[in-house]
Amino acid sequence: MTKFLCTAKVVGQYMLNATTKQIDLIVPEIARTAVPGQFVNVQVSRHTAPLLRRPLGVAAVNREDGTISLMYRILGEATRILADACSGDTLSVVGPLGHGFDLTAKKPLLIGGGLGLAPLYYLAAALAKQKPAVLMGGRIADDLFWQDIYQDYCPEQYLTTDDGSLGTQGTVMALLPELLTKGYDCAYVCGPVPMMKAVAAACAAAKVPCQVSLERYMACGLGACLSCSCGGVGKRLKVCTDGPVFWAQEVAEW
Amino acid sequence: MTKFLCTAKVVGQYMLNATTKQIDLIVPEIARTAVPGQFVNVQVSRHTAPLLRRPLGVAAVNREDGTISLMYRILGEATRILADACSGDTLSVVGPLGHGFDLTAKKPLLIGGGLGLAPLYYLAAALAKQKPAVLMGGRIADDLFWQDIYQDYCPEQYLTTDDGSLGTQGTVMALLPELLTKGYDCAYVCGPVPMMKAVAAACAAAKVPCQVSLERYMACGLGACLSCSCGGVGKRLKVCTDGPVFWAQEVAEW
Amino acid sequence: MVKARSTHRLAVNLAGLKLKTPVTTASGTFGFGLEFTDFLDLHKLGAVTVKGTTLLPRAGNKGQRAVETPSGMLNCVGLENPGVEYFLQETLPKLAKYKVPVIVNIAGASPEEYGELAGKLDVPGVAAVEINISCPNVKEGGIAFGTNPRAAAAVVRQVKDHTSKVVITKLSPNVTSITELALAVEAAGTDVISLINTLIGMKIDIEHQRPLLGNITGGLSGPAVRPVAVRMCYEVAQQVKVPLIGMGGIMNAADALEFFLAGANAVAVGTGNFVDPTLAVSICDGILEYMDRHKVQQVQDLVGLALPGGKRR
Amino acid sequence: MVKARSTHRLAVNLAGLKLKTPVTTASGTFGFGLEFTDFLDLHKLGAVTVKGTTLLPRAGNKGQRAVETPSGMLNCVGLENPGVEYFLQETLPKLAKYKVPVIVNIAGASPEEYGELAGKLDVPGVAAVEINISCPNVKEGGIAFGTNPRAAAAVVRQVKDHTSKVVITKLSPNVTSITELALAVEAAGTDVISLINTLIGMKIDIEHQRPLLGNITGGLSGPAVRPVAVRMCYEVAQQVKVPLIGMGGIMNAADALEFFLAGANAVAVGTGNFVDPTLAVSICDGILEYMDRHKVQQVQDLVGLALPGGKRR
Ligand SMILES: Cc1cc2nc3c(=O)[nH]c(=O)nc-3n(C[C@H](O)[C@H](O)[C@H](O)COP(=O)(O)OP(=O)(O)OC[C@H]3O[C@@H](n4cnc5c(N)ncnc54)[C@H](O)[C@@H]3O)c2cc1C
Ligand SMILES: Cc1cc2nc3c(=O)[nH]c(=O)nc-3n(C[C@H](O)[C@H](O)[C@H](O)COP(=O)(O)OP(=O)(O)OC[C@H]3O[C@@H](n4cnc5c(N)ncnc54)[C@H](O)[C@@H]3O)c2cc1C
Ligand SMILES: Cc1cc2nc3c(=O)[nH]c(=O)nc-3n(C[C@H](O)[C@H](O)[C@H](O)COP(=O)(O)O)c2cc1C
Ligand SMILES: Cc1cc2nc3c(=O)[nH]c(=O)nc-3n(C[C@H](O)[C@H](O)[C@H](O)COP(=O)(O)O)c2cc1C
Ligand code: FES
Ligand code: FES
Repeated sequence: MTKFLCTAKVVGQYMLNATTKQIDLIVPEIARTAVPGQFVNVQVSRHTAPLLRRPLGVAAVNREDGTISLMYRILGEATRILADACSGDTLSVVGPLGHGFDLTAKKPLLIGGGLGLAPLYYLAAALAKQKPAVLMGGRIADDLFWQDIYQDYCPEQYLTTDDGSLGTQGTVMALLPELLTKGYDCAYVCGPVPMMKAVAAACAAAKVPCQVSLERYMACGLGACLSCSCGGVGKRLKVCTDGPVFWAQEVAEW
Repeated sequence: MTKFLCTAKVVGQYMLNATTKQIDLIVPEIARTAVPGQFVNVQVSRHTAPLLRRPLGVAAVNREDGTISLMYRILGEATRILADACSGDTLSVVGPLGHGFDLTAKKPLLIGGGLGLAPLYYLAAALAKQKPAVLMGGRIADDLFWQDIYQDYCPEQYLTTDDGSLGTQGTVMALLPELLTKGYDCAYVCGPVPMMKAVAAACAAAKVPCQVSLERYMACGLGACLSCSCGGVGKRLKVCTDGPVFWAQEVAEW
Repeated sequence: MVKARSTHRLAVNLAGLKLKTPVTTASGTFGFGLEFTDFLDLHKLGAVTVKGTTLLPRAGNKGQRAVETPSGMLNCVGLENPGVEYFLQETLPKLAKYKVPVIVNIAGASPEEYGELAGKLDVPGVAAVEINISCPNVKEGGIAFGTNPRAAAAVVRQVKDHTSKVVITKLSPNVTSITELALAVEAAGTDVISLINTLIGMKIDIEHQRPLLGNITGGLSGPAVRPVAVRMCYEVAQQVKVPLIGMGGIMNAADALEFFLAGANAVAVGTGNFVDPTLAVSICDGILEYMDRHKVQQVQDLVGLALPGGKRR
Repeated sequence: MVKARSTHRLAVNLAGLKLKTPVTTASGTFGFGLEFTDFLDLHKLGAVTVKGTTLLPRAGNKGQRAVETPSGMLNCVGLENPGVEYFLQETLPKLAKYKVPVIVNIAGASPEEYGELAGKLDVPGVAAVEINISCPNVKEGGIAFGTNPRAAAAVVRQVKDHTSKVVITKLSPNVTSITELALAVEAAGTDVISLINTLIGMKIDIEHQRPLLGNITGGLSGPAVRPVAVRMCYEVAQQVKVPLIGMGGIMNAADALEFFLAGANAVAVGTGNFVDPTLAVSICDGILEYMDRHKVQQVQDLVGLALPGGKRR
C-alpha cells in the first residue's frame, strides 16, 4: 500500500479525559486509504528536539471530509507539543503505515487496555455491521471514558478496572475466559504487553483466533531501521511493516 | 544591580516591518529597574533545541504597567519561535543585564544602524527632555521604519540609506562629520561593528565623547562563561556585564 | 535540459565510483532502499548504501533497540540482517531495476571474514563495498577493528584482495585520533573513507534503574553529533588524499554544505531519513540553490573551502 | 527541621570532601560563583567549582568563542582567567563569605606547572583542586595530558605532591578508552575523578566558508553529549574505586539521576546554568522528590544501581 508524506491540517482537538486527547487532521491521501490497525508517524516539531516522528494509531477516518482522528495520551515531550496544536496548524504526517487487522470475523470481540482502545475504535467502526462486543480494561473508572465513545458501534460492552471502581474488579482476564465461551470467532487485542500475552494464551486455549497489535519503539516506521524488530516464529518480524497487527501465534518474542 | 529570573507574560506582538517585530512583556521586576542600554536574556523554547537564551536589548519600558518592549529582527530559529508567541503565552526572561548608557549628555546625538536602533529607542525616551537628535542608517528605505517610532522623542532626524532610496545616499558617515560640528556633547552608538568603529573614530577626531553598545555572541549573559569577552584597553572586558555599553576609547578589540 | 545540467553540476567521482549527486544514504538508516520508493526516486540518489551485511543472517540485539536523545537518537540494532546470500539472491535483483549505484556495507568477525564477504559481493550490481569497522553494537569485530590502526589496515587489505569494486572504509569516531586511523586505512589501500559512524552512548531508565537499551550501550546519531562529525571530517581531509564521504546529523542542505566545505567529496544522510524520507534527494535542491547564490559551478568546487589554504591536500 | 533532614539525605563525602548536596557546578560555566548570587544561595550548593585557573593571567582565544549547536553548544574560551594570584587575593576572600566548599579547576603547560599551581592553592578556603587535563581549547597542556595515560598520571602525581587538598582529576571524552585514563589517574593517586569535559567539535560558517569559531574547533557541551557522558560514567564506575563526579548535559533532576544510577557519587551542572541560573540548587528538589517516590533515604544509596550487579565496585 502506498505511503504518503503529507502536510496535515489540524481541524480540531478535544480532551477525552484528563490525559487523553483526540486530534482531527485533514489529510485526504491517508483518509482515503488507511485501514483499521494502521498507524501514522507524526512530526510534532520543526526543531531538532524532539527529533523523531511519533507513531500513533488511526482511531477514526472520515473519507468524505478527508480527515483522520488520532487519540493519544499526553505522556512526554512530543505528545505535550501535539496537545498544544491549534486548528489551522499544520503537521507533517507519514502514513498509512503497517498492516491492518483481518476483518473477516463474523462475531468479533475487541479487547483493549489503555490507549490500545484508540486503534480498536477504527476497527469497531469498520466491523459495525457485525456488532462487535468490546471488553475494556482500565486501572480506574476514568480510564474507561471509552464507554461513551464506543457506544454507537459496540452496544455490548464489558468493563474491568483494577480497583473495581467501574465494572468488574481485576484485569480483562477476570471476564475473558467466560466471554470466550460465547462463540466469538475472532479476538482483536491491543494494549499493554502483559495483557496481550495473557489474552493470546486464553484465546489459544479456547481455540479462538486472536489478532494482536504490538507496540515497539519505532525510529522510522518504514521497515528501514530495524528498531522495532521482534522475534517471530521462524523469522524476524518488523512491527512497523509486517505488523503492527499479527496473528498471536506468529509472535515469539513479545 | 539585581538580576531577576522572571516568568514574563506576553501582552502584545506587532510587526514593525517585514522582518522586525515588537513584543511586549509583563515583567514588573525588570520594568522597574532596567535602564537604557541594558538587555534581557530570553528563553524561547522549553525544549533543548534551541537551547540557549537569546539576548535582546530593552527597547521600551512602561513602569506603571510593569511592561517592557523588545524589538527584534526575525533571523533564525529562536527569533522565529519568538515571533509566534501569542498574548497570554509566558516566556522565561533573565534581566536586566549589563550596564546602561551614561545619561548626563546635555545635547545628545543618537546614531543607530539596523536593530541597533532598538536599545537606542529606550535611550531616546530617557533623554526626551534633552531633545536628542538621531542619525539613522539603513540599507534601503524600509529599514528606516524607525522614523515614525522615534518621532515623539526625536523630532530632529537624519537619515541615510545605502541605495539613496531615503535620506542621503551612503552610510551614516556621509552625514556624521558635519553633524559633529553642531555642538552635540555625546554620541550614543549602536549598530554593526564597522559602523561603530567609523563613528568612534570620527567622534574621537572631533573630540565628541562617544558611547558604543557592543554585540557579542553570549551564552550566559551573566559574566560567567567568557563567551563575550573582548579586549579592552589594558584589560579584558566582558561585554555582557562590563558592557554592553562602553566609552569608545575603552574598547581595543572590536 | 535544465535537469541534465543541474545533475551534471552535482556529479562526483569517488576514486572511480561515479555518482550523479554527491548524496548517498547512511548504512542502516535506509534499509535496502526499497523501503523508500514511495517517497523518492532511487535513481535520483548518488548511491544507495544498504544495511550492514554479514556472512550469515543475524538476529540483532534483544530488548529496546532505539531511543530518542536530545537532538539525536541511540540505536543498538546490532547488525540484524538476512545475510549476504539472501541479499545477493533476493535484494540485489530488486535494486537492479532502479539503476542506482549500490554500496554494500559489510561487517565481519575477522579480517578473513570481511575478505570473504567482499569476494561474494564482487558481482555486477554492486558498485562499492563499505567496510564497517565501527559498529558499536556487536561484540565480535565491529568497533574493535575501528579503534586499532593495525587491525583496521588488516581488514582493508583483505577486502582489497577480494574485490574489484571501489572500497570505502567507514571510521569510528570513538577514538583519540581519527587521523591515525584514516592514515592507516589509506596506507592499506582503501579507495575512499567515510565518516563518522555513531558515538557510543547510553541512556538510563531512571524509573526502572537500569540501562534502557537492550544492549546497554548504543550508537548516538543525529544532529547532536554533527559538530563532532564535521570536526573529524575537517581533520581527516587535511591528512589523507583519498575522497571522503561525510556524515553525521545531516538534516538539510546547510548541514550537508558544512561537510563539503570541511573537505568531504560526498555526504550521506542517516537519521535524517527517519524525519524526512525524501531528504536524500530533496537536499540537492538546497545545495544547487546555494551553489547558484555563491556562483559555484560544480559541487566539487566547494570541497574543502573551509580548510586551511582553502582546499583538500 | 525538615530542611535539615533533607540536606542530610543529600550529603556526600568524596574522599574526605564533604558536600551538603551532591551537586556542584561545572568549571567554566559558573564563573567564580559570585555571578550567580542574585539567583541562588551559594551555600546551598554542594560546592562551587570555579573557572579554570592558570599560573599567569590568560586572555583566551580571539574571535567568536561560542555558538549554539543542536541541543548543545561549542565554546573555545581558551582558559581566559585572571591568574592564580588574582584569584587568591581578590576572588577567594569574596567567596569565603558564602561558606561553600570551593573547588579550583587548574590547568598548566607541564606537570610541574600543575604542581606549582596546586601548591599555591593549598590554602584555607580551597576545599579541593580539580585537574583539568582535558581542555580542548588551548595548545600547550590541556587535552594533550588528557589523552595520554602516562602524561595524565605524571600531572596527578605532581599535584598530589604539592597539596593537602582533595585532588579531583577531570577526564576528557576524546579518547578511545576512558577507562584506561581513569585507571591511570587512580593509580597515580587521584582522590576523585570527574567526567566528562567537552567533546571536540566544530561548526562551519557556510556563508563565509570558514570555521565559525575563532579557535576553529571548540568543546561541545550540553544535552547533546549526555548519552556519551552517561556511558563513560557507567564504564569508569565499573573499573575504579574512587568517587566520581558526573557531568555532561544535565538540565534537570532526571538527567542528574541518570548519572547517579550510572555510578556517579556527585554531579555537576554546566551548560544548564546558562539556561536556568537556579538549576544547581533547584535540581535538588527533584532529586529529593524522586528519592521519596522510590523510598530511598540517602542519595548515596542510588549510586550505581544501574550498574551490573546494582552497585559500584
Ligand atoms: C504502532 C504504534 C501505535 C501507537 N498508537 C498510539 C495511539 O494511538 N495512542 C497513543 O496514545 N499512543 C500510541 N502509541 C504510543 C506513542 O507512540 C507514544 O506514546 C508517544 O510516542 C510518546 O511520545 P512522547 O514524546 O510524548 O513521550 P516520551 O517521553 O518520548 O515517551 C513516552 C513513552 O512512549 C514511548 N515512545 C516514545 N517515542 C516512541 C516512538 N518513536 N515509537 C514508539 N514508542 C515511543 C517511549 O518508549 C515511552 O515509553 C503508539 C505506538 C506505536 C509503536
Ligand atoms: C547585548 C545584545 C543585545 C541584542 N539586542 C538585540 C535587539 O534588541 N534586537 C535584535 O533584533 N537583536 C538583538 N541582538 C541580537 C540577537 O541576540 C540575535 O539576533 C538573536 O539571538 C538571533 O537568534 P536566532 O536564533 O533567531 O538566530 P541564529 O540563527 O541563532 O543567529 C543569527 C545571528 O544572531 C547571532 N546570535 C544568535 N544567538 C546569539 C546569542 N546568544 N548571543 C549573541 N548573538 C547571537 C548569531 O551569531 C547570528 O549572527 C542582541 C545581541 C546582544 C548580544
Ligand atoms: C538505526 C541505525 C542503524 C545503523 N546501522 C549501521 C550499519 O549497519 N552499518 C554502518 O556502518 N552504520 C550504521 N549506522 C550508522 C549510520 O550509517 C551513520 O554512520 C550514523 O548514523 C551517523 O549519521 P546520522 O547522524 O546522519 O545518522 C546506523 C545508524 C542508525 C541510526
Ligand atoms: C563555556 C564553557 C567553559 C568551560 N571551561 C572549562 C574550564 O575552564 N575547565 C574545565 O575543566 N572545563 C570547562 N568546561 C567544561 C565543563 O566544565 C563541563 O565539563 C562540560 O561543559 C560538560 O558539562 P555540561 O554539558 O553540563 O556543560 C567549560 C564548558 C563551557 C561550556
Ligand atoms: S521502525 Fe524502523 S524498521 Fe520498524
Ligand atoms: S555571555 Fe557569558 S560571560 Fe558574557
